[in-house]
Amino acid sequence: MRELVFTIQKNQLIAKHMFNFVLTGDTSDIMKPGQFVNIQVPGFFLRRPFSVCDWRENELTLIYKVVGNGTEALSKMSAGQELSILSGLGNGYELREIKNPFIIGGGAGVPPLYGLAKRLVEKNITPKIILGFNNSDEIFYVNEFKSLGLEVTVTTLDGSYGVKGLVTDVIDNCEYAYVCGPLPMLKAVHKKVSDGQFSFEARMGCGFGVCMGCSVKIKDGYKRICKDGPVLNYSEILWDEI
Amino acid sequence: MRELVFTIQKNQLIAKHMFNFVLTGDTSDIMKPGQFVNIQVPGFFLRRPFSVCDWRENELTLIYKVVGNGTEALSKMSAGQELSILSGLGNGYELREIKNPFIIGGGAGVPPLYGLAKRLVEKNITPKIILGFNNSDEIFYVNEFKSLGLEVTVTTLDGSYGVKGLVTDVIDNCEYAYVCGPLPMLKAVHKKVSDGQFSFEARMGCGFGVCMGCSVKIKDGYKRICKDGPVLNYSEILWDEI
Amino acid sequence: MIDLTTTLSNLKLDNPIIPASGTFGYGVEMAELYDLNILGSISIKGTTQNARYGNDLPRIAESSSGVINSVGLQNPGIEKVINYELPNLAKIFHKPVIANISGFSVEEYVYCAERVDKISNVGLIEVNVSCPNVHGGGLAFGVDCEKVAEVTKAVKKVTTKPIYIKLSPNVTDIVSIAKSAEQAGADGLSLINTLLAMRIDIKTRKPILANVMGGLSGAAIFPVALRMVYQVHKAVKIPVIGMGGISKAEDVIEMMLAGASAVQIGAANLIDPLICKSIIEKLPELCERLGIKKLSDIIGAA
Amino acid sequence: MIDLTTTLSNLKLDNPIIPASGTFGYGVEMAELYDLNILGSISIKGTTQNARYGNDLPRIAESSSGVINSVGLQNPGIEKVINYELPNLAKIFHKPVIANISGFSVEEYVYCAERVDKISNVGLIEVNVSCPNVHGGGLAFGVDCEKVAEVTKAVKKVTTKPIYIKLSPNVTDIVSIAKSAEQAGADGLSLINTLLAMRIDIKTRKPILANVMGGLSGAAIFPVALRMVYQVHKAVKIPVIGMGGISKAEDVIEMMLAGASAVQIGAANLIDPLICKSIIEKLPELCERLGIKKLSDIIGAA
Ligand SMILES: Cc1cc2nc3c(=O)[nH]c(=O)nc-3n(C[C@H](O)[C@H](O)[C@H](O)COP(=O)(O)OP(=O)(O)OC[C@H]3O[C@@H](n4cnc5c(N)ncnc54)[C@H](O)[C@@H]3O)c2cc1C
Ligand SMILES: Cc1cc2nc3c(=O)[nH]c(=O)nc-3n(C[C@H](O)[C@H](O)[C@H](O)COP(=O)(O)OP(=O)(O)OC[C@H]3O[C@@H](n4cnc5c(N)ncnc54)[C@H](O)[C@@H]3O)c2cc1C
Ligand SMILES: Cc1cc2nc3c(=O)[nH]c(=O)nc-3n(C[C@H](O)[C@H](O)[C@H](O)COP(=O)(O)O)c2cc1C
Ligand SMILES: Cc1cc2nc3c(=O)[nH]c(=O)nc-3n(C[C@H](O)[C@H](O)[C@H](O)COP(=O)(O)O)c2cc1C
Ligand code: FES
Ligand code: FES
Repeated sequence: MRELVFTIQKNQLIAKHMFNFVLTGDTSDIMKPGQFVNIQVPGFFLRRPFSVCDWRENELTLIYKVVGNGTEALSKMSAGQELSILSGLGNGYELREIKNPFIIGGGAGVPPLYGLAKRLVEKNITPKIILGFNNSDEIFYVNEFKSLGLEVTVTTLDGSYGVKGLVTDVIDNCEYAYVCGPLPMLKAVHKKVSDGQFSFEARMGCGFGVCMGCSVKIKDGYKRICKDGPVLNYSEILWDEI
Repeated sequence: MRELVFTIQKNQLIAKHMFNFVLTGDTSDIMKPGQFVNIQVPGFFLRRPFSVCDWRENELTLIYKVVGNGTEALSKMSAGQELSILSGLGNGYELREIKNPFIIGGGAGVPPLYGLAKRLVEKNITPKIILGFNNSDEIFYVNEFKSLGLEVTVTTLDGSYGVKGLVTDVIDNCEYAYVCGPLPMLKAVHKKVSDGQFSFEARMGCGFGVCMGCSVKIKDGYKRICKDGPVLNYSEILWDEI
Repeated sequence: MIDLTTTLSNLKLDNPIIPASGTFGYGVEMAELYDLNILGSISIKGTTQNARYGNDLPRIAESSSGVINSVGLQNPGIEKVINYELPNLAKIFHKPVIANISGFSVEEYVYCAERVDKISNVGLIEVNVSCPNVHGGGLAFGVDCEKVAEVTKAVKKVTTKPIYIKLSPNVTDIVSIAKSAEQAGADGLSLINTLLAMRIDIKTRKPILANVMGGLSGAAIFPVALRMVYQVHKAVKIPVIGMGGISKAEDVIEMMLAGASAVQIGAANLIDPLICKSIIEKLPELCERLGIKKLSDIIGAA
Repeated sequence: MIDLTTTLSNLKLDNPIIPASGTFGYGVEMAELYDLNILGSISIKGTTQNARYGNDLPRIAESSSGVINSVGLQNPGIEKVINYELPNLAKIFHKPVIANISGFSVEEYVYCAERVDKISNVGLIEVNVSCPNVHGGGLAFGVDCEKVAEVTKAVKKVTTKPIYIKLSPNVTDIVSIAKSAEQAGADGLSLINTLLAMRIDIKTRKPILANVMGGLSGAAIFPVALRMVYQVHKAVKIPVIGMGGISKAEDVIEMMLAGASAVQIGAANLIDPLICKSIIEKLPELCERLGIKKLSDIIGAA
């Protein structure tokens, strides 16, 4: 973890309420897909956590959804403006040597899965991608996943694109899944898969493990979503309590 | 009074800690020299009051001294940035038909006197200018006053420029003075002049007369520096209480 | 059409937005900026029996998201308020106003309440019990259950209009004070007043305010105010006017969810004189977005 | 050279900067960022007799210039703190630390105090009396003079190290509580803890925190904290550790002018993990500018 200054390069609406956010800066603290950064949005007290969608030397890509005042303010910022960012937070996904895992994402949970898919492909693993959205207006990054040469199934609640329904309606015979999305989706998905890694959200005080603001009970004690997560293993999660 | 948006045109260091601040925007609420504006500096709760130094259609000039966090932040802003400003506040100087008045200013109190001098000159009045500074590093706008065709006497505390001493050392036979400067200077000057208008400062809550944060006792009741001032008349001021 | 109306005892307001006492003068300055008749009501500057100049300057200090004032109840005294300020306000604001009164003794509260009760454009009397109780040793009336009850009863005896007791937040247990006021006959409660606070000038090494301490208000205190309104609303049956740090339409909704029947806006007026107007204009759209048809339905819904 | 040293009872600190309990864990995460040995001391997360998970999530809400937490004293319990966390911290931080303890009964305070008193790298014991007093009906110990005195006396009896009572700001009269602690034998006082506060989610219409209410801290509360430190310092003879909203070097000076012998920095660590380091680096230059040669000279100078 380090406190760094990044410069906004691009801040572009790519779907309803959804922004593609490209920043220039030192990305050397980011080690794994599924890690996150914590952004100081000017005018707000707490930082805002966002998963790393993708990164390379000196370039960080995030995708965020405007849901409240902080993301609203972020959406009004423009290229050239600087932001204080805590980079390289959280554990991230462990890249397992499983040949045909599923990658299952929903809405604002999709971003980190792109960086994950890319790195799995680099390791010659071919994940099957399932992405769920409310409707066609909210869909993003489907082509980016396809460009990695992957098979992508999209579901929409209203059937306006892809399969009508939930991601769980199209999960078939899944042994291992990398998952990110809203809590109800994570809970539903866990019942359809045998094993996997699930990325969680929590309101955070610090984002680096000192305040206990994000602590959840697991089978063997507790874990801080920000430091010991955000990615937890299928088998350690107390699905009835989380 | 109106709440308006101004755009920074110039923000330039002109003397030690002293910035010349030119803004573009609607100046039609400014009627008299000695009025002030109240600026919302981003990140600060209260607005910051500054006297109008000069104005013309669509252009406002202020001069401010960096003394604390708000003015420090202001000094870091640059051309093109926008500011919320309450314009046209306070009473301003009344332009009296007195042939040879004195204009006496000290430090950060000098700015409004330039706009005043300019408008007196337009009315064919020739004020005698006396400006006091701590030392030569802090001097500004002497040439601007001279360009109006006026005689300017400068005093510095350390004698590094002009006459060594205080403005009061060079006030001679003054019947009427327009004065602006720190409180001790105003008090000292009042003893050397027979009549005049004095501009005061006060910590302000609102700047437009509703909070009573700036109220001072005068001979006949009280006056709000922001609304009934900042310019008070020699004869109404309770010099021992203010 | 979203219904923004709300009710404070027998007073029906077009909307819940009321400028708070001490931050709106007697309306005349603000009337230069907009037609005040869009407001739900106006709470006038706190009035005492005799004219008061208040505390020495400086009376204003700043903090992160807040302002600290030690104005000290400057006001022209009840006679001038009744004979000059209120009739003046009636000319520009054609709805009932809230008369905020203060006192340093029970007798002073009674005197002021009795006088304003007779004024036709006064719709409600707000009794600020945050002044130091000179007879009782200087702590505010509002920090003591018995004193609050005493003032409430005494004021109720001489009035016919709804009496709202304005509570101080500088207490261990706001709920028991609120209940004392209710039991003593208060028709409603206003909360919160300012939090006791101070600042020091690090250059001069002296307190910034001439009075040393003052009252903190503004966005900084919103979550404390919200908590107190929530606690008090749950504990009493009379209406609550919520205030403390409200600075946008969302805050109004939040305060009403906590239990406020109407809200007052204080410090926000000082930095954005158009804030009450902006909020009133924004409320219908916000209600629409939140699925609120009748704003008063959400009072205490949290 | 500016002298930044200061003293808390028999504990001499290189500088007055101490991360506040609950906002710095047990130091290990922060040690990734900088060498902790630049700090004056460290106040560790509040420890109870048994391990506590704390409250349900969400535990964090935000406000203007503030954060509201309802962590609920999550900690691994006194044994693990003594056997694992404190020795671990001793490896990376080579100065005496402040052991912050909490309890829900007088016996629990006594138990924890007695245990930490024997630990060599504990320099001072900070007794947080803001927990709800389960025996006494749920209000915090810290809001009642007698309870504070009782806890103080009981803890003093079983300890040899300096005992600092950490006071709750949610009281009518902080001064009388401070005096009770002093009379009961406290060696010093820490203030303030968080202000009771809450937020409501206007979309779900429910309180944001699962626990409904939580404690407000951060820059928003600075002027309230400063006022309390000022009042308490004037009323007692024992040293005061000042905290509440400190977020820059200037705030440290202001808090010391109000009467703090040292300061703690809480919420600011959460948003800027380097804040304690930045402040320590900035202090000499700031002192220079303000004409301060020996920082401890200004304690209570306002
Ligand atoms: C590890 C992690 C990774 C995330 N990655 C992404 C991402 O890639 N893209 C994306 O669009 N969103 C992501 N989120 C959610 C994102 O952090 C929130 O949407 C954002 O903080 C909302 O800020 P706001 O000011 O607009 O909302 P407000 O509701 O105004 O925020 C108020 C407070 O609540 C917090 N908060 C509100 N919603 C959430 C939430 N869902 N999770 C955590 N804190 C919240 C805010 O951070 C802030 O402290 C992630 C969250 C976490 C914890
Ligand atoms: C009517 C009027 C006209 C002014 N005109 C000018 C001008 O033309 N040029 C100029 O350099 N300065 C002028 N000042 C002073 C200027 O307002 C302050 O220097 C400025 O507010 C300081 O802000 P800060 O954040 O840097 O200081 P801080 O000390 O950090 O400010 C803290 C608070 O105190 C207030 N404050 C601090 N000093 C003063 C002061 N001297 N007067 C009023 N409020 C103060 C601030 O506004 C703020 O609310 C004027 C003041 C008034 C009242
Ligand atoms: C400058 C100022 C003057 C005030 N004067 C009064 C007053 O006379 N009577 C009163 O009951 N409250 C007074 N208050 C308190 C406000 O009415 C309100 O209760 C408090 O400021 C909290 O609301 P806010 O955070 O929106 O300002 C005053 C507040 C300010 C800022
Ligand atoms: C997340 C969090 C956890 C805290 N935990 C404790 C604690 O365990 N014990 C304690 O005495 N104070 C605790 N506090 C209070 C702080 O130590 C401090 O008194 C308070 O936050 C005010 O300082 P600040 O405004 O700098 O944060 C906690 C504060 C926060 C924000
Ligand atoms: S957010 Fe602070 S420990 Fe996780
Ligand atoms: S600053 Fe509010 S009345 Fe003058």
